Amino acid sequence: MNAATLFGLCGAALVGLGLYGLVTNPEPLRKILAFNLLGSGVFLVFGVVAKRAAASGLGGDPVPQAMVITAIVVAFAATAMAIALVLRLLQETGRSTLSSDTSAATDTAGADS
Amino acid sequence: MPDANLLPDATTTDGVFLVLAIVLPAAGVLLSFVLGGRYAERIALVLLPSGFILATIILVDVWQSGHRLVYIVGDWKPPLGIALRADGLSAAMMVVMAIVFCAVAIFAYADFGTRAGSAEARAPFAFWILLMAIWGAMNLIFLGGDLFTLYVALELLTFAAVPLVCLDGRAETLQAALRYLIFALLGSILYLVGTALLYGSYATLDIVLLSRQIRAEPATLVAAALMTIGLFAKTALFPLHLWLPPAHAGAPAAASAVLSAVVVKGSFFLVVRLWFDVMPGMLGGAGAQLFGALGAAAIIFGSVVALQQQRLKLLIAYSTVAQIGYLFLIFPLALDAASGQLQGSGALTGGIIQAISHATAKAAMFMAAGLIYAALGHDRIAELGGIARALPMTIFAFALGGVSLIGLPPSGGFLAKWILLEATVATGQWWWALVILAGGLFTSCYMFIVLSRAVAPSGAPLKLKTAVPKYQEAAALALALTSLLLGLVALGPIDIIEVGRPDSIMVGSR
Amino acid sequence: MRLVLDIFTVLAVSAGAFFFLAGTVGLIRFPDALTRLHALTKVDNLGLGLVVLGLLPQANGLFGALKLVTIWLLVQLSGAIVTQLIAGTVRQHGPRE
Amino acid sequence: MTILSIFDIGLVVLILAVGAASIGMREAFSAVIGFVVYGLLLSIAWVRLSAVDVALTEAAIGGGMTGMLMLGAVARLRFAKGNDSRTSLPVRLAAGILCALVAAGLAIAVLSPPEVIPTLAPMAMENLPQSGLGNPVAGVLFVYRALDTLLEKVVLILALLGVWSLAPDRMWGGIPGLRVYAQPNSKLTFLAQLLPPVGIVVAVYMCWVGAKEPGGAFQGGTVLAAMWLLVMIAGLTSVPSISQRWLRLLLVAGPMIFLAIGIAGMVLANAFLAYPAGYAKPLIVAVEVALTLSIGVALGLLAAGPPERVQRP
Amino acid sequence: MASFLFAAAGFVLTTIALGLLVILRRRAEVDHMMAAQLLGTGGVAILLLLAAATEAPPIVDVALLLALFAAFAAVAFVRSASGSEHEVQDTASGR
Repeated sequence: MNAATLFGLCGAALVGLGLYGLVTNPEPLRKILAFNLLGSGVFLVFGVVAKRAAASGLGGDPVPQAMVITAIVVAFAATAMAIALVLRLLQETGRSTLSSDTSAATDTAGADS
Repeated sequence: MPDANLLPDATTTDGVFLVLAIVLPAAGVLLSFVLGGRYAERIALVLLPSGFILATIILVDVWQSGHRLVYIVGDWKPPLGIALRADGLSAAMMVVMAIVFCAVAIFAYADFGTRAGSAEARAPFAFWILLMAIWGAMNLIFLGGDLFTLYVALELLTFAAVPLVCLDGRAETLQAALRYLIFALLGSILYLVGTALLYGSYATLDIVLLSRQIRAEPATLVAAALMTIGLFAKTALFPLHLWLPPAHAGAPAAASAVLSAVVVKGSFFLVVRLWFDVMPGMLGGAGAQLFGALGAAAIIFGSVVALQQQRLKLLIAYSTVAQIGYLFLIFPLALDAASGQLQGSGALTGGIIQAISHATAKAAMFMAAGLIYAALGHDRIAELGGIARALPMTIFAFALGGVSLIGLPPSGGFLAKWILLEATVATGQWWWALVILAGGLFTSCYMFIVLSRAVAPSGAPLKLKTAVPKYQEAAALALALTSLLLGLVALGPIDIIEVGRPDSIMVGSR
Repeated sequence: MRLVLDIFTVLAVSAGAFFFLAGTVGLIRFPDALTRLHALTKVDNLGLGLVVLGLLPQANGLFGALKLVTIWLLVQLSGAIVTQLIAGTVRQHGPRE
Repeated sequence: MTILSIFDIGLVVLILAVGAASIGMREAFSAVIGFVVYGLLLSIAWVRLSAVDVALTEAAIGGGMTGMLMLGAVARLRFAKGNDSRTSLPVRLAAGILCALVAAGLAIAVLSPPEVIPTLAPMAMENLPQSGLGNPVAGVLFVYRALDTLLEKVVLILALLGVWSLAPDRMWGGIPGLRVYAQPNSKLTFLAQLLPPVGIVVAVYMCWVGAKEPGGAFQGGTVLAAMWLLVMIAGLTSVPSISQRWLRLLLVAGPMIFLAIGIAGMVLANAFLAYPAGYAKPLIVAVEVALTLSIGVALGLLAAGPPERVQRP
Repeated sequence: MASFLFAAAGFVLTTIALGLLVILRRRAEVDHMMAAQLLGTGGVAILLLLAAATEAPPIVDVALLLALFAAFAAVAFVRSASGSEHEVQDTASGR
């Protein structure tokens, strides 16, 4: 097993781990954290793809590396927006949950399920 | 292996319009952001109609030439660079979406217009910029020829759509927006990991180049599965629809119209691109039946829940869940049993017509619901009595939209369902015909409930909270009429959608 | 000459690595938070200093060496201040659980 | 088995352990700290994957900026009523199986690479001299796939608009609600005076070196953002109100210049986002400088949050 | 020389791992805040060793950023841990 494959498996495990956290953890902030973990696992897969394709004196293929940089910045922007939403929700309701039954609102949000 | 001269990658004569379709919205967003205040609205009101003209030019070009338009960005050909391509599919979608955008802009002028001399306000500033951003993102989704560019487009769409949900800042809309954001982010990250795997196997993400090399091997199959799940989550296909109803029902009317009519179609379009263009032979019978089953479940579930709703906007939102289901019936119906390939004619045409007629009809219905809400101060279906007398044009628009959703002739919905039914007969899959017909029945039920309430006389004399501007009603009616008349394209060049389909090129070249 | 420099590198880096170990042992053994904090920063900074010192002969050119020293200074200074900040928080609130 | 592969295995185990800890921790504060550590460790992993550009980005954004954002949120949520309902065991089991499936699928995909690994690296290197750049990643970002890079800047602006749009109506045009120290704290002030000059030098260096070696606008911009935030948190400068014209100009300057050069390429070169022969490098450097500033301001404001105070007259 | 430097990097990594194990198992927040310090020094040392071992000078820049951002993260830790009396009060914004 070479280094690329090792980190690839690490990426796969992180994706699983992040997904688990995202699905099971009820707190929005922890969901956001899990999303970031999931994202970094995905980025590692890109890194492995790049490393595997090392050629012509380069340590890796620059194309997937550049894509990861783009994606990292996008993920940060997403995190910022999600956190701003969580904090605003806290201001409005005094709590931060995603489940609609605990919400103070009864009109629109409570109608599904 | 295709020979080199088959490579379609050279900028075609009118390719520059494709760049404009992306540069104009981007420039609009940036300029509005820096100029602020009334400029955001002015720029949007100039750019959105020019977007319609642009889309029409592209459509006419594609139609007349019979080929797709191509633009090679930066003069770097794929796989290293990025190509923009417009085929019949994208041109048709672009034009209809541009119509919806124009109507929404007119409609929204009443709610988000800024009076001369007043300071920059939050909601209008955000709304107009986000509207232009959605327009640009949709254009990029229709034209992008590279799976990673399409990822950026998906993110553009997410970041433009989520703030629209909670534009009025109520707690429940904030919650809906947060849930929407989490679903959307999960969707795009799953899509992204798929692109990573595909790049790892083929060292290109260009749709045309990929479609020539794609092989059914583990990495590709895992990539396709993850990308599809991600896109399903963003399209709100049952059972990943939970975010949609509160988000679409809670947003301001103009925003709901855009979200329901336009935004969910973006990720659906990518599902089509992925399976019909990148890997037409990969889905297989079982996969196609699964997609169809999810679609059928969405139709039945969405309709049944819509029937139980007490509030108009939620009813319309659940109806969106159901109508999205129809879009996924095309997969079992388009699968050619002999070759195992998804065919880019027949059912796909029906699906695209369903997408665009739903877009126009649903936008009209959300606008109408918004007007009813504004006039009554509520949207409880049980208390709609007398509204048809007070706002006849609005109710008429709502009813026409419903006609298209049910699928009565001559509406676009009728044409779409007719083509799909034809395909069920042609492929001998009668069970999908049952679903289509049952869906139409359910739709007529909930439309009947709403309309019968609306035309019922009110007990007390109806007092409207605000006067509804005529041009808002006209915008809704125009969209509803578009949806109604879309069925008439059956008399005209319906095969425009098939222009530039890769399978038709491949067939021609063999 | 090269050999002498290499031996120097080996010695200094080994010593630095030892200090990192010592820092961790301190982290495990010391009873209260403030002493642990103290041990960790002081000893680790010393370890990093020795590593940097050892790597100086291997650095490419004056600029490279300068960069190494800058990094060490940066870690040193910010580490000291941050330790103070953490300690200040502990003094105000206690080691919150 | 070489020393190197033992190092890699150790690193992977550590990353997974810290990642699992940050998911499993009970306290949000500790979880976020675990995440910061995880981000810093991950940048070492990127170095091992020979992706130094990404390692720089990960160290700056993954560890530093994201951690700072989340810690700010933790501090505010600390006294909020959370929900005590934990997900039930069957649901967690089902989710666990699902996630294990996804991870296994990915692992299979990773373990079955194509026989001949396809790569664009030679093609990217071959064409790089035309742009005058030495860093292939910068080449991809600003030459071959410039469209993605340009649009991603628009994504940043949209995200910022999204954050701002969460403000209550009457706060529009006000000052972002970044938590800052009210009382001057001498040690923090000292750090906030000491670190930013170093940071600015580093940012300039990153931006300058990015044309030929790893680095560039993203990394430089993130350093700028962090230093700006540090100075604001310490109370050395005030947080600007979002209606400031200069602020908006700075935010869009980078993408605007990029877009303008791209459009000029339609006339002066062959295509949109193509550079005229011989002028590629100076134009790209100009774009990178403008982008560094724009990214710095955008990331800083994203972390500062929506306006929460009205501007004092 | 390279393998010695790798071994040294591995050794430092081990000490960091041990340290993290101890830190993250304790309950007090102050212990957790030390984690960034640990990475700030140890991570920088590892990166510098790797840079010398693989003769890739750009890795030194990663160490530079790591040092910078570890300090930044630590400030964020402290800001988050310190109570509300230190901050400018959030404006009483409601509906």
